Parts: sequence; C-alpha cells; structure tokens
Amino acid sequence: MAPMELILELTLMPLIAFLVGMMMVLMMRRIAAKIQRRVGPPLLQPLYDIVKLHSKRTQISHGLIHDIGIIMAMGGYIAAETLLPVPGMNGIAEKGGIITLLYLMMIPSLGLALGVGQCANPNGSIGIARALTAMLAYDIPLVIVIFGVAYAAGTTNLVDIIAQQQAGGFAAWGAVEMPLLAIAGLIAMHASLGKQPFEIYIAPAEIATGPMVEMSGKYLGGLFVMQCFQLYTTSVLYVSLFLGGGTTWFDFLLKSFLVLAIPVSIAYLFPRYRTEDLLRLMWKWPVMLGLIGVAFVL
Amino acid sequence: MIPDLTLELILYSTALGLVSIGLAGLVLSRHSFRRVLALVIAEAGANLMLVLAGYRWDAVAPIVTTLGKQPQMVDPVPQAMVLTAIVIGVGIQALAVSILIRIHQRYHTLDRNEMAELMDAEIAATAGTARDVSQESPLGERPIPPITGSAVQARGGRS
Amino acid sequence: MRNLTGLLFAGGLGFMLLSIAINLDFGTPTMLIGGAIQSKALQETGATNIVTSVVLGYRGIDTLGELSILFAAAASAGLILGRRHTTAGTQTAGGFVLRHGGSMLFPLLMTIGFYIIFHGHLSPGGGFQGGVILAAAFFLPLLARPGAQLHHGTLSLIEGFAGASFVLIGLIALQQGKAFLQPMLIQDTLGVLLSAGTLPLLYLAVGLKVGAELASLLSHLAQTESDV
Amino acid sequence: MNEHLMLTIALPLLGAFLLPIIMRSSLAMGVWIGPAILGYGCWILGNLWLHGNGQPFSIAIGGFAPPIGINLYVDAMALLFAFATQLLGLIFWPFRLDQDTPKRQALMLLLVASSTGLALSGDLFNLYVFYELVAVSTFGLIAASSSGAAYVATIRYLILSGIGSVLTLFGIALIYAQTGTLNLAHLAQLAPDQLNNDLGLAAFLAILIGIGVKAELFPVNTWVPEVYATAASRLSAFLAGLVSKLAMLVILRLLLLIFHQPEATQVILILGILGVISGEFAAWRAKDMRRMLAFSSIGQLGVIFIAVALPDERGVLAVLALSLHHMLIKSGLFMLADHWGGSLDRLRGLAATSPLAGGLFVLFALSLVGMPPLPGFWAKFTLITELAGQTDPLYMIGLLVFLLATVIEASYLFRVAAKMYQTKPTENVRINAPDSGGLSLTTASLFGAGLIAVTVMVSPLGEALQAVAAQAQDVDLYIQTVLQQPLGERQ
Amino acid sequence: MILTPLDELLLFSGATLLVALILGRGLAAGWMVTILYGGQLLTLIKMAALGYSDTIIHASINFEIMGQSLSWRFDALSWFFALITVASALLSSWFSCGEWERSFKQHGGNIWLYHSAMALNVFTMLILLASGDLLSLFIGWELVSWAGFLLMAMAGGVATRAAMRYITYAMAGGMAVFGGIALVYVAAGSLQYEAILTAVDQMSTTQLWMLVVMFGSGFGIKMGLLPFHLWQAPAYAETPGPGSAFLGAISSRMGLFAILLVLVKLFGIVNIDSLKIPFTLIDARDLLAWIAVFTIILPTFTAMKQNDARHLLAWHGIGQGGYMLLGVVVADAMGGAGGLLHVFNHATYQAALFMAVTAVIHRTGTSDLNKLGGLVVRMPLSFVVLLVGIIGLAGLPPMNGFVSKWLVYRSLLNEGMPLLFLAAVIGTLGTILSVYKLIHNIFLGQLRIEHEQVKEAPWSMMVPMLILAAIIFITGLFPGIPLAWVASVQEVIGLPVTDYTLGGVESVSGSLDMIWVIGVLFAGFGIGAVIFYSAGRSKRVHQLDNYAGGHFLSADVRYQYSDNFYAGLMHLIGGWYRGSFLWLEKSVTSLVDFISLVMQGLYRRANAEFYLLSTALFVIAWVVI
Repeated sequence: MAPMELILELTLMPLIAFLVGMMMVLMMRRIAAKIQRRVGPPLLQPLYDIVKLHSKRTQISHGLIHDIGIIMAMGGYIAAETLLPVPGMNGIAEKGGIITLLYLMMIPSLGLALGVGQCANPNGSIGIARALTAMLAYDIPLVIVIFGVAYAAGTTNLVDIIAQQQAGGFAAWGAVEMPLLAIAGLIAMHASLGKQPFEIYIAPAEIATGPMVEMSGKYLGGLFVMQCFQLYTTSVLYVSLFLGGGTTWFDFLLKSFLVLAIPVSIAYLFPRYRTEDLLRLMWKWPVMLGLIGVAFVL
Repeated sequence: MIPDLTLELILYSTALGLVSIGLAGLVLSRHSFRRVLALVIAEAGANLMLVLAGYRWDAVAPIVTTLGKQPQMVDPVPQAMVLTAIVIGVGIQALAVSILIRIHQRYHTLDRNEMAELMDAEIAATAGTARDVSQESPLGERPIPPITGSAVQARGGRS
Repeated sequence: MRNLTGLLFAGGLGFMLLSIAINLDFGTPTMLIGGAIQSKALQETGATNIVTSVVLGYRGIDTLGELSILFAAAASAGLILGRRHTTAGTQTAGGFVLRHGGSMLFPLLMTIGFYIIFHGHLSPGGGFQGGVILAAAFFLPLLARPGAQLHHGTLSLIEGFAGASFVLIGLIALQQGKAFLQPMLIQDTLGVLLSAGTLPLLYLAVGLKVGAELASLLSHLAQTESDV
Repeated sequence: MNEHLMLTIALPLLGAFLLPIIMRSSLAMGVWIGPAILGYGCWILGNLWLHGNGQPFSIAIGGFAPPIGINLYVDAMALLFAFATQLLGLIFWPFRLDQDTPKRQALMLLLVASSTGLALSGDLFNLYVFYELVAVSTFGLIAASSSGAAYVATIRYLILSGIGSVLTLFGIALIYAQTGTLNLAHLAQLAPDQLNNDLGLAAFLAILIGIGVKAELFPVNTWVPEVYATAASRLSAFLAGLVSKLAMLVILRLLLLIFHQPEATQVILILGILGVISGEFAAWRAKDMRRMLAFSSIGQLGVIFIAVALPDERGVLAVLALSLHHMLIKSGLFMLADHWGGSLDRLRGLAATSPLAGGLFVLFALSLVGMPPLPGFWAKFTLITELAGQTDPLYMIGLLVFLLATVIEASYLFRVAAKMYQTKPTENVRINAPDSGGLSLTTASLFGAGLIAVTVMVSPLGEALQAVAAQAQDVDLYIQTVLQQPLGERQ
Repeated sequence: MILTPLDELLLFSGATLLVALILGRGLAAGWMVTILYGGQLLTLIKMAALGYSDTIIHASINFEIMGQSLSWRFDALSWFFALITVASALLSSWFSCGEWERSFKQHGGNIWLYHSAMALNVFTMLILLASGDLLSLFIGWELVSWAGFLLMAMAGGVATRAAMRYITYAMAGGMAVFGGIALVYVAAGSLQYEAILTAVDQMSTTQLWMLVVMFGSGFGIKMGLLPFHLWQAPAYAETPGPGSAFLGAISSRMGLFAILLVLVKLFGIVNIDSLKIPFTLIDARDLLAWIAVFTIILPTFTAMKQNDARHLLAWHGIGQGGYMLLGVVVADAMGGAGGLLHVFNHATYQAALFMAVTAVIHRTGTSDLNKLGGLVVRMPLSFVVLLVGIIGLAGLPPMNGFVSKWLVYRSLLNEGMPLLFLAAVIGTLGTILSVYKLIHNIFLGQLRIEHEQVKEAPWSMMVPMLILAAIIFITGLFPGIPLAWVASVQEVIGLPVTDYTLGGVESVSGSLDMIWVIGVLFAGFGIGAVIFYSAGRSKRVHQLDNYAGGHFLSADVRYQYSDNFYAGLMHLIGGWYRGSFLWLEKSVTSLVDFISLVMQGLYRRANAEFYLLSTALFVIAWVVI
C-alpha cells in the first residue's frame, strides 16, 4: 500500500467516525425523544453542542493531568478508529488486530480516570471507581465473545474476520453462525455504552454525574467528542464481528445504526441498576450465553 | 542319657520368666527402688540364659584335675562372661541405689511420676522458661507468625 | 489398663523369646571357642581352672573393663554421695555379740578371701569371689559399729594401685614385645600354687580391686543416710 | 607400632585408676595427666592414620589368635572414630577444679577409654563390656552436676539403659548358644549358615534395642532431652556428638557383618523414620536451647538410622558423613548453649552483644539444614540419592520424612536465629557458666573453624570417606584380616 | 589461564560483594557498588552474542566432588535472566545511592548489610543462572534462597517475621527440589543435563509425575504459585526500599528460570503433556496452566484490597508471575515468547513502580494509601514514572506489558483455551482496577495538608526511575529488541521460535506492529490535543476550588475518596475473599504445632520402659509370626 494512501486512510477513518458518531448521538437523542414523546433535537445539534462547549468562557482546569486526561480520552478513540476497518479502508487493522483494538479502547477510560482523579472531587472518584467496576463487569462477556469469534475465524485480524463473513454471504455472518455469542455481545455492548440501565457511573442523582462533575467547557466538549467516537466504535465493532461488516457504505452505516438503535431504544425504558446488580447481571447471563456459544464454536 | 525335654523347657522358661518378671516389674511399679530390684531380677534371667548357652550334658566343671585324657567339660566361656556380667550388674545397682538415696533426699519421693514432674519443673526453672503443660494455652512461638484478624483487616487483604 | 497391658506385653515378650530359644540345641553346645580353649588353655596359660584362664587370659580385657566399671561405679557413687557422712549416732550400736563376732570373723574372712584369690587359677574361685569376701570382711565391723569408718584414703589407694597394676602387667607384656595382657608364662608344674605365670598376680590385683571397690561402695551407701 | 594402639585404651584406664591417687599428692601434676594421655592417644592414632598402609589389621589381645581370644579390629572407620573419641575427649576435658575433680576426670578418662574400645573392639561380649563401661561412667558424669533434676534424669536413664543391657545380654546369649563364638569375624563367617534365621534376627533386634538406648533409637531415647538438659553442656556435647555415634557404629558393624536379613534393616528404617518425626517435631516447640538441641539430636540420629538401613556402600558413606557432620555441628551447638544457657526467649538481640556467637550459630544451623557448599549438604545429598535409589516404598517414605524434617528443622533453627538478630535486646543475657563462658565460645569457634575447613576440603575428604566406607563394607576383608587361617575346629 | 567472559562476570560479581563487605560502611559505598554493577553489566554486554544465538560460554572453574562434577556455563537463557538481574541490581543500587542511603542510616538501618545483601543476591543469582548441571543448579538455588532471606530479614520486626515465613516456604521448596534431584539422579545415574535428557524418555509415568510434582512445587514456591504464594507479598513489601524493587523485579523469576530449565528444557512440555490425571480430562500441563491462571486471578484481586502501596505491588508481582508461567506452559511460539518477554517487561515496570513508591515513602514517610493523595503537583516526575509503570503492569498499550500479554492471549486463542483466556483477561481487568486505585490514592485527588511542602524525589532516585520508564516505553515501541533475546532463549530451551519483527510479531492469524499502533495512538493524542487546545485558554484553579455535594472543599477537610475504593464491587465479591489459603496455612501450622505437642508429650510423659517393652514385643513378634 502506498504511504500516501495509508496516510489518507488514517486521516479519513477518524473523521468519518466522528461524523457518523455525531449522527449516532443525534439518533440516540431522537429515539429518546420519541420514547419520551418529545420532539428531539435538530440535525446539527451535536455539532452545535461541541462548538458551544469549546467556545465557553469559563474553562476551569485543575492541572495538567486534567487536560491530558481529556486528550487521552479523545486520542485513544481516534487511534482506535484506525484499527477498525470500514468499507474500502483497512487502515492499520492488520497491524493490530482485535485484541489490540479492545485494549486501545481502554485507553480513553484510563485517560478519563486520570483527568477526573486530578480534580480531587470525591464524586468524580466514586464515578471512576464505578466506571472501572462496570468495565470489569461488561468486559468479561465481551472477551468471551471476542474469543469465540476470533477462534471461529482462526485469526485476530478484523479484516480477515470481515472478509470471511462476506465471502460466505448472509449464512456466514457471525450472528447466524454464533447466535448465542451475538446476543451476549449485544448485552455487553449495551453495558459498555454506559447507557441506562447501566449508567451507574454517571448516576446524576447520586454522584452528580460522577466523572463529569468537574468538567466544563472544552473538557465536557472533549467528552462529548469521545462519546461520538464511543458510539461509533462500539457499533462498528459489533457489525464487524457479527454482521459481516460492510461491503458498501450504505449497508455498513445501516447496520451500524440499527445495531445501535437496539440498546438505545431499550435504554430509556429502564431505571438504573445498582453496581453489584450490574456485576451480577453481567457475570451471569451474557457469560453463560457466551460460554455456551464458545463451546459450540470449539 | 536321653536329653530331657522338660528340663530344657523348665530352664529356658525360668530364664525368660525372670526376664519377663523383671520387665513387668519395671513397667508396673512406680517406686523407683522396686524398679531397680526388678532390673536385678531381669539381669539374673539374662545371666541364666547365658550360662545355659554353655551347658553340656554329662560334663564336669572346666577345671583340669588330671593330666592326660580330659573328661568332657562344660563350656568355660559363658561362665567367664557371666562372672563379668554379674559384677557389672552389681556396679550398676550400687550406683542406682546411691542415686536413689540422693533423690530421696532432694525430692522426698521415689515415685516415678512425681519424680518426673519435679525434674521437669526444675529443668524449666533452671532454663528460665515457663513449663509447657497447659493444653488450653500452649506456649511457644510459632515460626510462621499467625496473622491476627485485626492485622488482616488492617492490611485489607485476605486471600 | 496400663498395668494389664504391661503385664500382657511382658508375658508376651517372654513367650515369644521362649518360642525362639526353645529351638536351640540344649546341652550340646557347639563350643567352637570353648573346645579350642579347653584343648589349649593348659599349655597357653598354665592354669588348671580353665575359667580363670578365660577370665584373665583369653578374655583379660573384659575383666579389665569390668574392673573399670566397678571403679567407675564407685567413683560415681563417691561423686554423688560426696564426703558428708553424718551417720554417727543415728543408729543404735550393735550388741556385744555382734561387735565381737564381727571382730572375730574379720581375720577369718580375710584368710578365706586371700585363699580364694590365690587359688583362683587352680580351683573354683578367684579374684572376684575372693574380693567380695574381703569386702565383706571390712564391711562386717562397719555394720557392727555404725560409728566406725573405713579409711577412704587407703581404700582409694588400694583400688587405684590394684587397677593400675593390672594394666601395668599388661603393659609390661607389651613392653617385652608381646601383646597387651599376654600371660607371661613361667614353665611350672601344673596345679601348684605358684604356677600359671602372671595370672595369680592379676587375680590378686582383681581381688584387691574388687574388695576395695565394693567396700568403698558399701561404706558410701551405709554412711550417707542423710545429708543436707 | 600397631600394637601401640592398645595404649589408647590402656593408658586412659591406667590414668583413671591412678588419677585420684596422684591428685591427692600433687594437683598440679594431676591436672595434666588426663590431657597428656589423650593427647598421646591422638598422636598414636594420627600417626597410624598417616603412616599406615591403609589396610585394616587386627590386634590380638593377650596374644591369643582371634577366634579364641579377643581382638581389636582396626580399619579406617574404627580408626576414624577412635581418633574422634580421643580428640573430642581432649576438647571436652572437664577442666573445672573443685573437690570432685579427680573423680570427674577419672570418669572422663574411663569414658574415653571405653568409647575407644567400642570403636575398635572385634568381639561381641567385649563390646558389651565397653558399652556398659560407657554407660556407667556416663551416669557418674551426668549425676556430677548434682542437681535433683540431674539425679532423676540419671536414674531414668540408668534404668532404661539397664533394661537395654539385659536385652543385649540376652541377645548375646542367644547368639552364643547358636554359634558358640563371639568373635565378630568368626560370626560373620558363620552367619550365613547359622544366624540367617528367626533366632539370629531376634538376637539382633534384642541387641539393637539394647544398644539403641545409647544410639538414641526412637522409642528408647526418652532419656535424651532430660539428660542433655541437666548434664553439663560439655558432657552433653560429648554424649550427643560422639557416644551416640559409637553406639550407632556398633549397630552398623553388626548389621554389615552378621545380620543381613532385610527384616533387620526394615526395623531400623521404621524406627529411624519415627525417630526423625518425633525428634524434629518435638524440637519445634522446645523453649530452651538445650532441649531443642536434644530433640534435634534425636531427629538427626533418626536420619542416621535411616542411612544405616541402606544396604550398600554409599549407605555406609552416608552414615559416616552424617555422623561426622552431626558430631561437628552438635558439639559446636552445645558449646554455644553452654555459652548462652537458658531459654530461647533470652536470646533476643543477642547477636548485637556477641556477634561471633551469633555468627557461629547461623553457620551451624545452615550446615545442619544442608545449605549447599557446607558439608551438611553433601552428607544429605549422599543420603537422599541413595534413598531414592531403593525400590522398597518404605525408603521413599523415609525420603519424604527426611525432607519434611529438614523443613521443620530450618524453621525452628532460624526462628532462633531471627530472634538473635532482633535489634533491641530486651534484657541482658545471662551467661550460664561464668567460668567457662569464654572457653566454651572458643571451643565453639574451633568447631566452626573445623566446619569451614571441611567445607573447603570437601572433595578430598569425600573421597577419603568413600574409601573408608568401602573398607568398612567389605565383609570378606574383615574375616580375612581377623582370621588369618581357617579355624580347625569348625564344624 | 585465559578467563572466559563468564569468569570475568562471576569474578566481577564476587568483587562487588567483597567491596560491599569491606567498604560497605564507607561514604561512597553505594556509588562504588553501583559502578561495579555497571561493570558487571558491561561484561554481560560483552557476552551479548549469547542473546542472539545458541552458543554456550563455559566457566573455567569446575569441581569434582564426591563423584559429582559441577560446572557452570552461560547460554541464551542464562544470559537473558542475568541481564535482567544485573540491570535491575544496577538501577536499584543507583537508586539507593546518596539521599536514600543517608535517610536509611538515619532511621537506624544498616547500610553495610544492605549493600552486602544486595551484592550477595546478585552474586548468588548469577551462580544459579550459570549452573551447568542439576547439582550446581540446586546449590545456586539454595544460595539464592538464603541470600534473599538475608535481604528480606534485615529490616527487623515485621520484615523478619515475613522473612521467616519466606524461609520456611523456601526450605520446603528447596527440599522438594532436593528430593526431585535425588530421583533424577537415580533415574539418570548422573546430574548432567545431557544424561537427564536421554533418561527422560525412559522414565515411567509415575516417575515423571513425581518429578513434575516435586520440581514444580519446589520451583513454584519461589515463584509464588498458588497455593504457595502467601509468603511473597509481605516478604517483598517489607524489604527496605530499593531492595524491594530488586526482589520484586527478578527474585521470584529465579523460580521461572528453574522451571524453564528443568520442566521445559529437560523434561519437555511434550512429556508433561502426556501425564494424564486419572478420571479427569486434564493432564499435568493443564494443571500447571490452571495453577498459573489462579495465580493470576487470586493475588490480583487480593492486591486490589491492599491499603499499602508496597503490599499492593508485591501482590501484583505474584499475579504477573502467573502470566509468565501460563505463556510458557501453553508453549507454542507466541505463548513462550509472551511468557519470557513478560519476565523482562515485568522486571522493568515492577522495579519502576517499587522505586516510585519508595520515592514517595522517602518524601512523605508513608506508603499507606489512605494517608496519601494529590502528590502529582509536588512530584510530577515520580507520577510519570508510576503512570508508565502502571500502564505497563496493567498491560495496556503503549507500554511493554501490553506486548507480552498480547502474545499470551494470542497463544491461548490459537490453542483454543477459552477459559484460560477469560481468566487471563479477568486478571488484567483486576489489575487495571487496582493500579488505578494505586495511582489515584497516591498522586491524584486531594493533596494532604502535611504534604504541602513535599519536594520531588532527588535526582539520584529520579534518574534510574526515568531510565526504567524509558525502557518500558521503548521496549513497548520496539518489542523486537527483547524479542530477539527471547527467540534465542526459546531456541535454547526447545520451544518453537516466534517470528518477530522490530515492532512486534508476524503471524498468519493476526500480527502486531507496535510501531504503528503507538504511532496512531500518539497521532490520536495529537489530534485530541489540537481539538482540545483549539478551544480557549482554561483557567488554572486550585485543586480545592470545586464543589462536592454542593459544598466547597477546604484543605483541612479530608475529602479524598480512598478507602474501600471499589465499594460496589466489594459489595458483591467481598464475600468471596474467604482467606482460604491463610486458613490452609494456619491449619498446616496448627497441625505441626499439634504433632509437636504430641511428640513432646511423648517424651515428657515418657514411660520409657513401656515403650521399650512394647517395641521389643512388636519387633520380636514380627519376627516370630
């Protein structure tokens, strides 16, 4: 691959991710509005939000780590996008693979955790503690799912995984071949998004939005950007693993939005779990499904 | 003369009987002087056994009385050995009795168990340690220090 | 319970040993050594009492060991019982018959004792037997007169020199290029008093030694009724 | 020259008889007699070792050819232990001067003489006599510390030892009745025909239990802790270091020469294993130094018994190596105990006040648990490789027990070491025997230096020991050396 | 005589020990010793050819003792471990020079003993690593055990008790190995590696089982494998300062070295794989793998509950050992490489972490996680080092810990071991949780009022820490550097060799190129920074200028969220900490205590005559009947 082409891909992939991510945020809010019988925000509302947050006057910094944390949160996802193949672009997916991607997705959490820690707000620290606990909860089923998929494909290379599914047509899709894993993955994905009923670390009524408690202006803006990337990454990853990726941009985006629509629709119907209930839930059903699914794969 | 089976049996059982009586006395009696006496009995049995080892039918004492053709004599070696063994026994008994005299003077008892108790106490006192007799609160430090519940809590660790 | 077990065990052990011992040939010993000794003893030691030739010749070192044991026992008793003897007056003195009987028996016992010692190589008897009688000779007056004391210094002198002379006789043999404790045979007529070379000398040493040891042991025991 | 060997037994006896008399007239001369005799003994034995041709020889006492008379059998092993006896006798000489000095020194001379005899003698009954002499002089010396506890300990020991003697005598009677001889070589010759049966085995076991009393064999060693705790430390060192080994040596000789039955070794093995377990575990809870050392001594002797049960040459090598090592270590440790005395709790922070003693303790402890370059390791290595090579599963148990015991041993020894190196001394350490404090520390340092010397020279020493073991193991050589011509009267 | 490089190394190391012993009390002792460690490192580098090939360098000394020949030599395996050993000793020693030394002396420490113990540890470890046969291996093994004891026990008090516990475990391990060696000797007739290699094929299954159990448990105790792990955390944690960095970095890896040498190289994974456990589906190798996995999980989650930084790190040290064993046991090219590489990586970050914590202790006097906080503004460089370290420990990109863990995961994936894989990941997640607690409670959150004046750690400490941090990052960026060594180690011990590149690993089933990954990651950070700083300037406010629960904070109010950090998690899993192993240890101790009591009773209440009689009866009865 020509270097120029690669550099182009590497710049385009995060950019596309950002744009699609903003759309996903929009969709999420629209769905919420529909459920709550509201009108919902306009099309460009996410962009407005970002611009607004970044241009605020009062920008309170609690120190360098506070800044770096936000940068890491954004940067981690930006890097992750280049490992996530989209139609026509593979980026450096072949040089990392799915495990690397999984671990790169933890970098933002770590960055956020550092940034929040520097703020010395106990609510923030509690939020981070909860966030990490939640990570422990949903990553276990997620890892089982990823193991199953990677083992079935015989590779950790996402490009190959996608190629295999596309080669076999619909019947070779992960979701068809490994329905149990697909269900487990969906639940884990839902939890990883941190939406209701799993939003234990935001928990506005308990710990005043936890990690976000000391964030304002561009800090919150950074988090907003991060959320865009997060929604994109999660859904695209799911699509790549189970729904055969995308042959064209159209079906790729369609699948991504549809996948995301499921947790988002469910999210607004439920109240919040307690931390230990989240753990219990995550370690029971998805893990069980996942293990059974893996047993089938083996 | 036909070897008399009964005589053989009687002699051997006498020797072994003495040993058994002696041993039983040592185990059963608590008074130390009796135990010394039991030891004497047991020794007599062993000596008898030794003498029997050299006995010979139709033989005379191993003393040459006439020159020339000797009559059959019993084996002189066990006799010499028994002589030695008896004297050794005497020496030990005398020593035992003299020790018993001293013990009686010190502890005013010759009872085996009481003696042992007093001795144990004296050893412990000399060494400067507490006596390790209580089953409820056994003394002595463990080489692997037990970790107390509070320490575990303080470290926050349990595994 | 323990008594019963003890009794059973002791009986059981006796029975077991008996069941082994009964297999021995009784009355017809192999006499591998005994026979050899019987045939050679006269020429080699010159003692008609073969037991003596075994005790002092063939197994002389055993006898030395045995003397040492007696010596050790006496020394230990001396160590343990110490020198404090305060028995005088605590016991009632013996009567006239006892006292004078004791005195009269003394020379008699001495004579018998020495006789037995000196004829040890000829007839039954010998240093041990004679020595015990000697000890009895000294001990008898002590029983008769509780206040009386044996002279410990003399006793230890006797026991020391008697033991030493036993060893020295052995060493002289060694010095002369023979083996330790090898009987130095002077060709004599068998069966007379002065025969059998150094054996009677050894027996004299044994006798004196045994006598002195036993006497000192007994006197220690007798005289240390109470201390503190 | 060879005949002079007899002097190593005769001279101490002579000295013992004369010592009380000489001391009465001249104390100054008297005190030097004992050391002089023992020193001369060392010289004789050392000379023999250095200038001998390495071949075993036999000395007929009284000039009577061996099967009839009594003989001393002198091979490298006997010589080694005889030398050790004289040397340790010299090192642990009771110098203390008081009114009992003559008797104590005389008894010590007797003890040395009889121990030497035990190492050299080649006659069963003669061994018994020497064994009894060892016992009686030991009783006297223990009781000489004249505390009530010492008396009780002595009488308990005495009675036990007395029963042992009865059993030994009984065993000897059985053997004599069966074979008609007492000479070990002669017995070795006859054994395959006449003693390879129940009777021979029973006789051996009776002797084993009898002599086992001194060798600290498992159930008959109950005297050990109390005696070592009450006797003078120097005596305890001599008893634990040497006398027990000599008894062990006698058992080994009998086993090698006469009683080849597998049952015999099995009994020894089982009792040895039990000894290891009981000794080491008991030591784990001991709270005073002496008793700890006594229990540990029981455990170590148990290990040596396990080695005795090994059938071939390397087994003998293991016995020798372990015995000599234990001799060195236990003597040193008892000397340290003499230096410190008392309970283990008082040792807290002691290393700061007396760094040499602390260092020595650590050195001895390390060697005892078998820290590699130290000689203890090589002894243990020989043992376990030999144990592992046996097919009988019982040996495997022995191996495991041995390993377990070593762990426990390390645990309790280093508990003491850690206590000593604690920073804050809680109270001033009481030196038990003020007059011998410096002396015992010097003696302990001597053993420490010896240990280091052995560490450096472990390779040549190991080879020498191997040769010794090979010689000791050779039954035919023994028989040939002692009985130069076959006995005419043999039936 | 011409000295081989190995002779030089050993002589150098011995000289270091001598210098420490003789001049250890002097002023510049620390520097001198450090320079000598540097010399050792140079000698090692002189031998660098070893790291890239399967040649062997012999030492000129060898002994012939009691029929056993002892020899010493270095190969790639030894060199790899020696490099880590000497390097961590060099840095730890450097760290201890100057200020730490002074404060240690002021607090009553014995600096002479410290330097000597360190030098002794290095020396004995090199001897162990150089062992040329099983006997010299055991000698080195015991020496290392006791040297470690010295270093652990020297602080006195709690440390001595921890060290006592260690030595009891270590002795047990040593004896297991000793027994194993005896068995090997009998089976092979020699303790030379060649002889054993040929003998292994003839061994019966029972023999092999016994050997695997004895060697495995013996070496495993040193590694802190379950269930023998209890000693390690307190022993390492209580070792003074840089000593704990050194021990944590390399000491327990000696166990892994021995496992590699004996179980993997001599016995062979294939043979171990053939040992089936009756009535189950698993074999000895699975058993080892499961032990490794439980060693990962349980100590990691125990670490999460620790409230002392050093204890927390030490517990993690145990857990990370599990990854190494896991990788080695999986034993394909990637797993082996992962396990071995993790040794290197773990040494780097564990040393860095311990040093950072020691620096904090040096400045604040405590390592209690509930008594620290907010130090990032006072000790920013230490913070960076700790951050780099924890990222490495947690195994996240871009640090080196990620690479080795990635390799282990990949091998588990390739071999199709979902449960092991899952368990390994759970361990990583647990690590992330607990290291965040570590960095949060020390450096983030509220700065305590008494730490207001704390200064950054002195340069004598900072430089080695920064060097370590740099190594952690660079070997994360270019894992090919250590992987080259690892590959030759794999070759030497007979594992399949991994196909490495400078940036990672090539594989048909998914490769890794850390250069690219880190490249995009930093590019991502750059873009993030651009986005972030494109917005207006932010106002720097005091840390306490915020609200919690609608109330402002002030410096005198302790408002740090530190205790029971993962309350929600503990609410669920808190009950699962049963202290089973402590219970096990205690019950073993009590059992020994009880037997001991019985045995003493046997002797104290002795009815000697009865014993004698019954023994006599039994043995004679046995003969008769």
